[in-house]
Amino acid sequence: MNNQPELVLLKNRRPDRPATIEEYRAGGGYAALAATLGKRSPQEVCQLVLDSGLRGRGGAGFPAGRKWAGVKEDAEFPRYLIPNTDEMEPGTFKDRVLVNADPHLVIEGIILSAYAVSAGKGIFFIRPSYEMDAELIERELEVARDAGFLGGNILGSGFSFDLEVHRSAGRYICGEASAQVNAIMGKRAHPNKEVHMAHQGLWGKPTIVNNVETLSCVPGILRQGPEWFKGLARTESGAGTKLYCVSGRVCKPDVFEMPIGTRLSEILDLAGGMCPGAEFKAVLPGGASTEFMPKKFYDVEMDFEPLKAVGHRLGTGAIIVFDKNTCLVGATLNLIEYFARESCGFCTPCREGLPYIRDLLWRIEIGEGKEEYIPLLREMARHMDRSYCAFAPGAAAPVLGLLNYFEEEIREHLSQKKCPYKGLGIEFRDSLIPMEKTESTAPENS
Amino acid sequence: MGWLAGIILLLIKLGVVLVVLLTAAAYLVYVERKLLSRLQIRLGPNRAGPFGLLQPLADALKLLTKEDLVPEGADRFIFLYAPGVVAASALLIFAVIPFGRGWMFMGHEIPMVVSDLNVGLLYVFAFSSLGVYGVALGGWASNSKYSLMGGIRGVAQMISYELSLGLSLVPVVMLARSFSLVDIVAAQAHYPFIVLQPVAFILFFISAGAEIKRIPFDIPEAENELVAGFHTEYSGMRFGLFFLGEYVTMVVLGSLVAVFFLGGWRGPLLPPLVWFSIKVLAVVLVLIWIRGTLPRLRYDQLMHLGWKVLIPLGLINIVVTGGVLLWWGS
Amino acid sequence: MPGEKNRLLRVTEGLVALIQGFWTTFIHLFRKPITEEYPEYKRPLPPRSRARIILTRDPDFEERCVACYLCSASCPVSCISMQSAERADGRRYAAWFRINFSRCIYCGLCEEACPTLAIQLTPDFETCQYDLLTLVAEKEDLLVDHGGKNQEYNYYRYAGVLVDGDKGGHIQEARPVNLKSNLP
Amino acid sequence: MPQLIIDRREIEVPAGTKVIEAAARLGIIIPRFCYHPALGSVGACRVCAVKFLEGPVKGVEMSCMTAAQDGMVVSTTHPEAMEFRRYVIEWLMLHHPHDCPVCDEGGHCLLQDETVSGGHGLRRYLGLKRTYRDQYLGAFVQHEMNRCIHCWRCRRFYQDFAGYRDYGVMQIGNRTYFGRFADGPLESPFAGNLIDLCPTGVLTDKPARFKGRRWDLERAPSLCLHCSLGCNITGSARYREMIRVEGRLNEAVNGYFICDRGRFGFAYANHPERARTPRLDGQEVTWEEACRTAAHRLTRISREYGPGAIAVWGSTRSSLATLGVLQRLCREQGWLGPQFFNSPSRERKVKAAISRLDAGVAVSLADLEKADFLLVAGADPVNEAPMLALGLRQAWRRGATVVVLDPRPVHLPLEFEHLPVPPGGIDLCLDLLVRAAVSHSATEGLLPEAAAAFFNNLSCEYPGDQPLQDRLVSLGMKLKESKNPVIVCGLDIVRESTVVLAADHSRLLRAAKDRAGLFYLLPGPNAFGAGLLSLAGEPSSPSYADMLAAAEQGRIKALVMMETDPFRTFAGQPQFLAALDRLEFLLVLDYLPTPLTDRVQFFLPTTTVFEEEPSGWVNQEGRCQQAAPIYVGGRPISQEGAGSHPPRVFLAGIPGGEPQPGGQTLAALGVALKGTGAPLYLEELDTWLAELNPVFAPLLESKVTHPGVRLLPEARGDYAFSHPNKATLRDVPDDHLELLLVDWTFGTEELSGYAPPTQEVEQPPRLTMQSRDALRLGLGPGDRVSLALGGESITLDLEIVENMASGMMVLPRHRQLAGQKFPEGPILVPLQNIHKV
Repeated sequence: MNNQPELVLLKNRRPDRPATIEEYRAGGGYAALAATLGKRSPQEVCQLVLDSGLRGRGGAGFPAGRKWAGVKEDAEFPRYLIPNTDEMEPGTFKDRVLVNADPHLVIEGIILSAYAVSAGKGIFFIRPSYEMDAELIERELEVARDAGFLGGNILGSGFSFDLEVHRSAGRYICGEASAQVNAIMGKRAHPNKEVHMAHQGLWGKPTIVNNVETLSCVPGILRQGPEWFKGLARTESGAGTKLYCVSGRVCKPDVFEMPIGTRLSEILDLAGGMCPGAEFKAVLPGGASTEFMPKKFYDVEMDFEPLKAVGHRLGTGAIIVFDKNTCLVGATLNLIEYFARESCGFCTPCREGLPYIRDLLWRIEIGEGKEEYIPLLREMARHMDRSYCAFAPGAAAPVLGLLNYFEEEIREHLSQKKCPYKGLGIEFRDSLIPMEKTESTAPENS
Repeated sequence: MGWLAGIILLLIKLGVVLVVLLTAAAYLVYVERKLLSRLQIRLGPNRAGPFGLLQPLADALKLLTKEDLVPEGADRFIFLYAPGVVAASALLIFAVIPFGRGWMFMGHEIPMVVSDLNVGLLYVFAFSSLGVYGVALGGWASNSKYSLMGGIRGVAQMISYELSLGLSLVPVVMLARSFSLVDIVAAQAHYPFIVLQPVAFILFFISAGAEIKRIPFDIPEAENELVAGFHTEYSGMRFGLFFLGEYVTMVVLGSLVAVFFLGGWRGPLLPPLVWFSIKVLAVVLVLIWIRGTLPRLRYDQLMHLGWKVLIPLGLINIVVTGGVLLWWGS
Repeated sequence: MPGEKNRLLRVTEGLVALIQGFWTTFIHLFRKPITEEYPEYKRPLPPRSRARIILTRDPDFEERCVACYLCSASCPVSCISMQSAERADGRRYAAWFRINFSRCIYCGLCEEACPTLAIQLTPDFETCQYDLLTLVAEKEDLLVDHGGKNQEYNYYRYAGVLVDGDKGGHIQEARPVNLKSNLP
Repeated sequence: MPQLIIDRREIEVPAGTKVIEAAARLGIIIPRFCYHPALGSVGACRVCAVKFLEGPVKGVEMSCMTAAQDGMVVSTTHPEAMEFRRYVIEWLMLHHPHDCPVCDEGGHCLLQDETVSGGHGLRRYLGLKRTYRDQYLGAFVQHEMNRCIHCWRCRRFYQDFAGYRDYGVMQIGNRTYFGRFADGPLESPFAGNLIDLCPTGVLTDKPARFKGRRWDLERAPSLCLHCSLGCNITGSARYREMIRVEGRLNEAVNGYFICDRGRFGFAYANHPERARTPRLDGQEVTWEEACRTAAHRLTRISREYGPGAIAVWGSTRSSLATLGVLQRLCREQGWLGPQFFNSPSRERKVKAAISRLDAGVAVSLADLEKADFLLVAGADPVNEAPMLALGLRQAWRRGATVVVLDPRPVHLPLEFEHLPVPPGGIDLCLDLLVRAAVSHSATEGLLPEAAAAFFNNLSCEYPGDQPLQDRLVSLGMKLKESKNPVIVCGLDIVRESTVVLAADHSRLLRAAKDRAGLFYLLPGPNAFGAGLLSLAGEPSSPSYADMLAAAEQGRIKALVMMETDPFRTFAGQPQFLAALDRLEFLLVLDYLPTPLTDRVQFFLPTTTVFEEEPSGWVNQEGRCQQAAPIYVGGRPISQEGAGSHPPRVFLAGIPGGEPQPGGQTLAALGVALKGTGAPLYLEELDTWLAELNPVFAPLLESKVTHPGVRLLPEARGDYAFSHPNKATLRDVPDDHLELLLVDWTFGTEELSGYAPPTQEVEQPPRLTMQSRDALRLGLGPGDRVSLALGGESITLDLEIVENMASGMMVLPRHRQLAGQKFPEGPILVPLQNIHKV
């Protein structure tokens, strides 16, 4: 296209290898660092980021500046910054691409953010499957340290910050900020809503947990100003660019950096459109923990606010595309299977309710569904909202999407007593409690 | 020596009457149970002796050998003597009832009545009223709420019905012009008073039924409300005395009906004693039939019947009888 | 006056009813009594009649009673007492079990309360004794060698507690969770 | 103070109170599984959902996670909340087994209650039930993991509240498992509380397994007698047999929890060898005859040899009534005694401690949990009074510093500073620590005169150990910063001077900081009561040993022994056995099957705290509490029974004699002795006690109600200090080791020694010494050593540790060593008496 949008995050992306520090610096990298450390006060940095309207890219979309402002000036030291790269949301792979494309952009963003909250220590929390990326980051951290961007008294500014890589033990829930902090502390990775991270996070000290994509936006903001950043967006409410991961039945699945607010149709076009012979049916707009969007939302602006306005969430911006030949009940069952397995087991609705939903979906899928399962599913999914953290509501989102837009498809399963599509196509692992067909069982007193 | 012979004669008569009456009462229980069971398509007592004929004996033995319980807090003296009052008053009424034609023996006419009082009818009333004391005192002395309520009900019922009982007999006295029961029987030489006084007969029959507290008037001992009413707390032979009293009263009632309305011992062909027995038995059987048929009245229905129906009816009957007598007599 | 007419009607009706009543009882006199004379003729009782209590066994010939105390708790006259104990294989059973039949009112609440169908009432009602103490029945008096009204039911196949063998062997149970596995 | 409306009723609660707690104050019990007042809220079970209609929070929220705020309008019965709660119950019941009939929790199961009240009857879920394999968790706790509803209470108590790590969580999702990493007994001596906490039948009481349903048990509030803390318990009995003990809430003493010794040590009351009937010359006799004969014989001896020829022994495990009647009987009859303590030094230490406790310094266990600096002198909490360790941990969790001055290898479930100094060095350490802490007040002249004089007399160096001295001074600096320090002083192994010093130092700290507490550990559950009586009983009674000496000389002809077992607790056993032969009359009253009960000719049984008659007990902080009777005593049905079932008889009386509490028996004896008169001893006992010692006066004014009445004098305003004799470090000669006799959690305490469950977990006695001493003796780990003591020798396993004072050996007063004769006072063992076997 003619008006090829400005690339901010993937500017230095190369097909063969990650950008080196030299390449990064050649493109103006670390300039923001030099211009900020010791020259601007942390409060100013905070304010700039707040002004830029940067919102968290990890899924919840909380304004980064507001989060940082939660750490009060007189808060305790040391303070911690945790760049969250525990990317386990199905369909999301943007952080990996980002880290692999331009590790120093990420590092600079982290240092600048740490400066904004006066954190002395950063812990790069990375998914265990990203072992190569962890090694890459560790390598590049050494490079950055040698260049004087990390460690004590960075660039003579008097600001000290060091960053180390922590490999997760590999649970989806570790992506949740408070669970992540617990995990780092060696506790069970349970979310903790009792305390506020900005006051009592890691080891009881103020802690900021941000997605790496969010943090990677910071150098740009500081270098070119919040107005520029705001201007990147295609919508009024949005700011900056967004990494959209497109997967599913499209010709060219990939991560695309587009201005936030780019229309879904446009993104799908970038991904080469639907596969030959496939016809668009639905899309998950922001990873597995968002609702299905049917065809009528084909042209929606992919930004936090416009999606919210139509009852959807941007999530991580991971677009998963389903075509006419995919059984959405089966697809949802696949997702629920994953979520039920990954539940931390802390609160009841999530621990017991998700397997229940999975059981109902499974029965519908294999043709044993009953009419009363539909209201039961709806109730059950609705009650997931009252679980301890956002995990269960997220897990229930595709179910709600399925019920809201594709109830007909469920009814087809019920009336045909089998899956009208190819069938399951997914493999069931028996670490979860296996399910049994109804014939041999009668309800009994419990 | 006449007085001595009189006393001996009296004692013999007393003895015979007592034995006959008590045996009759005991077997009346048997007859009642047997008849009732047949009315209800059951068999009735059939285990003690042939046809269960020894049942009254077994009952008596049982009652005699049972423990005599006195409830805690009971008024002991009254409690122990109340059943006696009931039984004795019932037995004593029979003293004035003529049960046969006078019998000539060694030149003396021996009247077939224990004692021919010229105020016999008043005597009957007096003793039937005394029976109330047994019920009232027994109920009160038991120190039990059921007994007390039974006693109170009994008193109220018996006093109420005594009025209509009395009123129903006034025409009889007017006809016989005597209070003596012997004279009353004598007055029925030609036709029994039932023919002249059907209303009085019905009044008397109903009132007497209420007086002896039998179904449908057994409100003082209504089982399903008061367990056993005034004799709830009694056991053994003391209970037996209450029981005896009731059945003796039944015989007495039969006799009174016979005397007042059915011409007493009079009757063709058969000896007077037999006639008398037949009449008494007939009344008693009707009483049993009633018991087997009718349900118990409610307390207010009972009072309603006594005060609003029977007493006015009795008064009217007296006035009518009086009027007729005046007109007829003149 | 209609009122008067009504009253007359009522009196007549009453009289007729009275006569009908007396007539009914009177003709009953001549009907054959329906009484069944008990010791000579023993009437067969329906299987759900409530009389003497038994303790039944499950199809594996084990005692069904697990001594859960529910029958004694439900007994309105407190005539059931027992002591539970543990067998070597972990199965719960009654070390002793006693029903005082001199107190029992045969209400059947124990049978209703029994979760294992162990305690059951039978139609056998001829249990009179002259000595009250002989009416106190012990487990050995109560235990029978059949399943009573339901021969098939076996509580321990549903219980979900280990008796012998591995967990997860009961009806509608999954294999035990593998604690040491970290597989997804 | 937020004000809110719950179910149309208004309530004002302190800020920070959760809504579930606010509702509880109104008597509205919102369903809960994970929430527990002692463990706080975590919001895991989601069953406490309520509807917030108005105010800062709206919609269905968890009442345990939401703090009460002004203007809240809460409905606990809103259909939306109820519906959600119904779903939660259904979820929790998805995998719950079908085993209520064989589950011990059935009948007092929270899950059962909530399931029934929530109306959940049928299981709709068609999937399979999840199962887990169970674990062996030791003699106390039965594990049945299938029943788990994942409320996290057990883990939160075991790891967070009690501080032990061997029980926890594994796996995630709906495979989450609570247990140990491998089969094995739970290490914590507080593990029994898991039984009380578990809302369903996962963790149940193993000794009480299948013994009876809650509704069949006779239950009453009682007290734990297994140490001096006086923890509150609820006892359950059935068929005249104690079945189980649970913790009972007393905010001032033990909170919700109790230790395993208290929970499982009750079985002494069921001991099959307990004598139940009065026995005279080996024959069972009636109570009247027994009393008459005893009185007759005592009168004769009194007439022949004078009343002083009758000596009376008591103990610290009798109720206040028994102790009081014993004292009164002695007073009135002119008998010698009673002596409640088995050694003179112990008596002196208890008296010293009691006379120094006043309302100003004495702290309860609950107060102790709020302290910010805890100085533990000569106490080993886990072994002597386990609940104290739990109290210390709570203080530590709130940020308190804990310093332990003790020669023993002390282990606590918390991070603490252990300074292993010999008993003689504890005084010096206390001096140095407190000196460092208050020196600024002293130099600035802020201390009252008496305190300053006391301060000036304190030692200022620890001879020969400069590092220790520096450490003490630096800890003293921490003590200086503290606002609410408490000194905990054990009475067992310390010198008498330490008991006095602990009190004086707490007063000095109080003078310097306005607030300071003092917490003693006393020997025996009613040591405080016995001490109060001893203090009032002037002239003080001769010691056991003195009385025995008098018996040997023929001056004492009769001995009355009230609930005391010299074989178990008294050092001078040979002396005792020798004196026995010289006595003309020996009367033993006891509820334990002690070795004496078989030997004596005249025996009267008494009752345990669980049987008959409410009884008063005074714990170590002077709190008099009452134990209600749980069941009427007598021989348990299980012991009466012939064959497989209890006997089939009609009996009016109770088999096993008419059990009679000791105090009552003594009162009856008193009446028999006087010949006439009513048994006024018990009726007027409180008045008499109050005349004897005015500290008892509160007993007169009010009934002893929850949480107990404190028998303490008013705080003295003038800080009376004792005259400190310069504390000196009394060293053990180089060629000797000092043998310390100590208590263990299990195995040394008298009552629990008769209980099979606690017997099962007790470890065999072993000798513990420091590695340097072991090296000196050429001993290594795993060796067995023989220890020669007073001509006899015992063979023991050796344990070598680092964290204890050198020059010491530690040996438990184990019941398995009960026949062993240990001399009185500090025992010095020459090195040549210790051999490797």
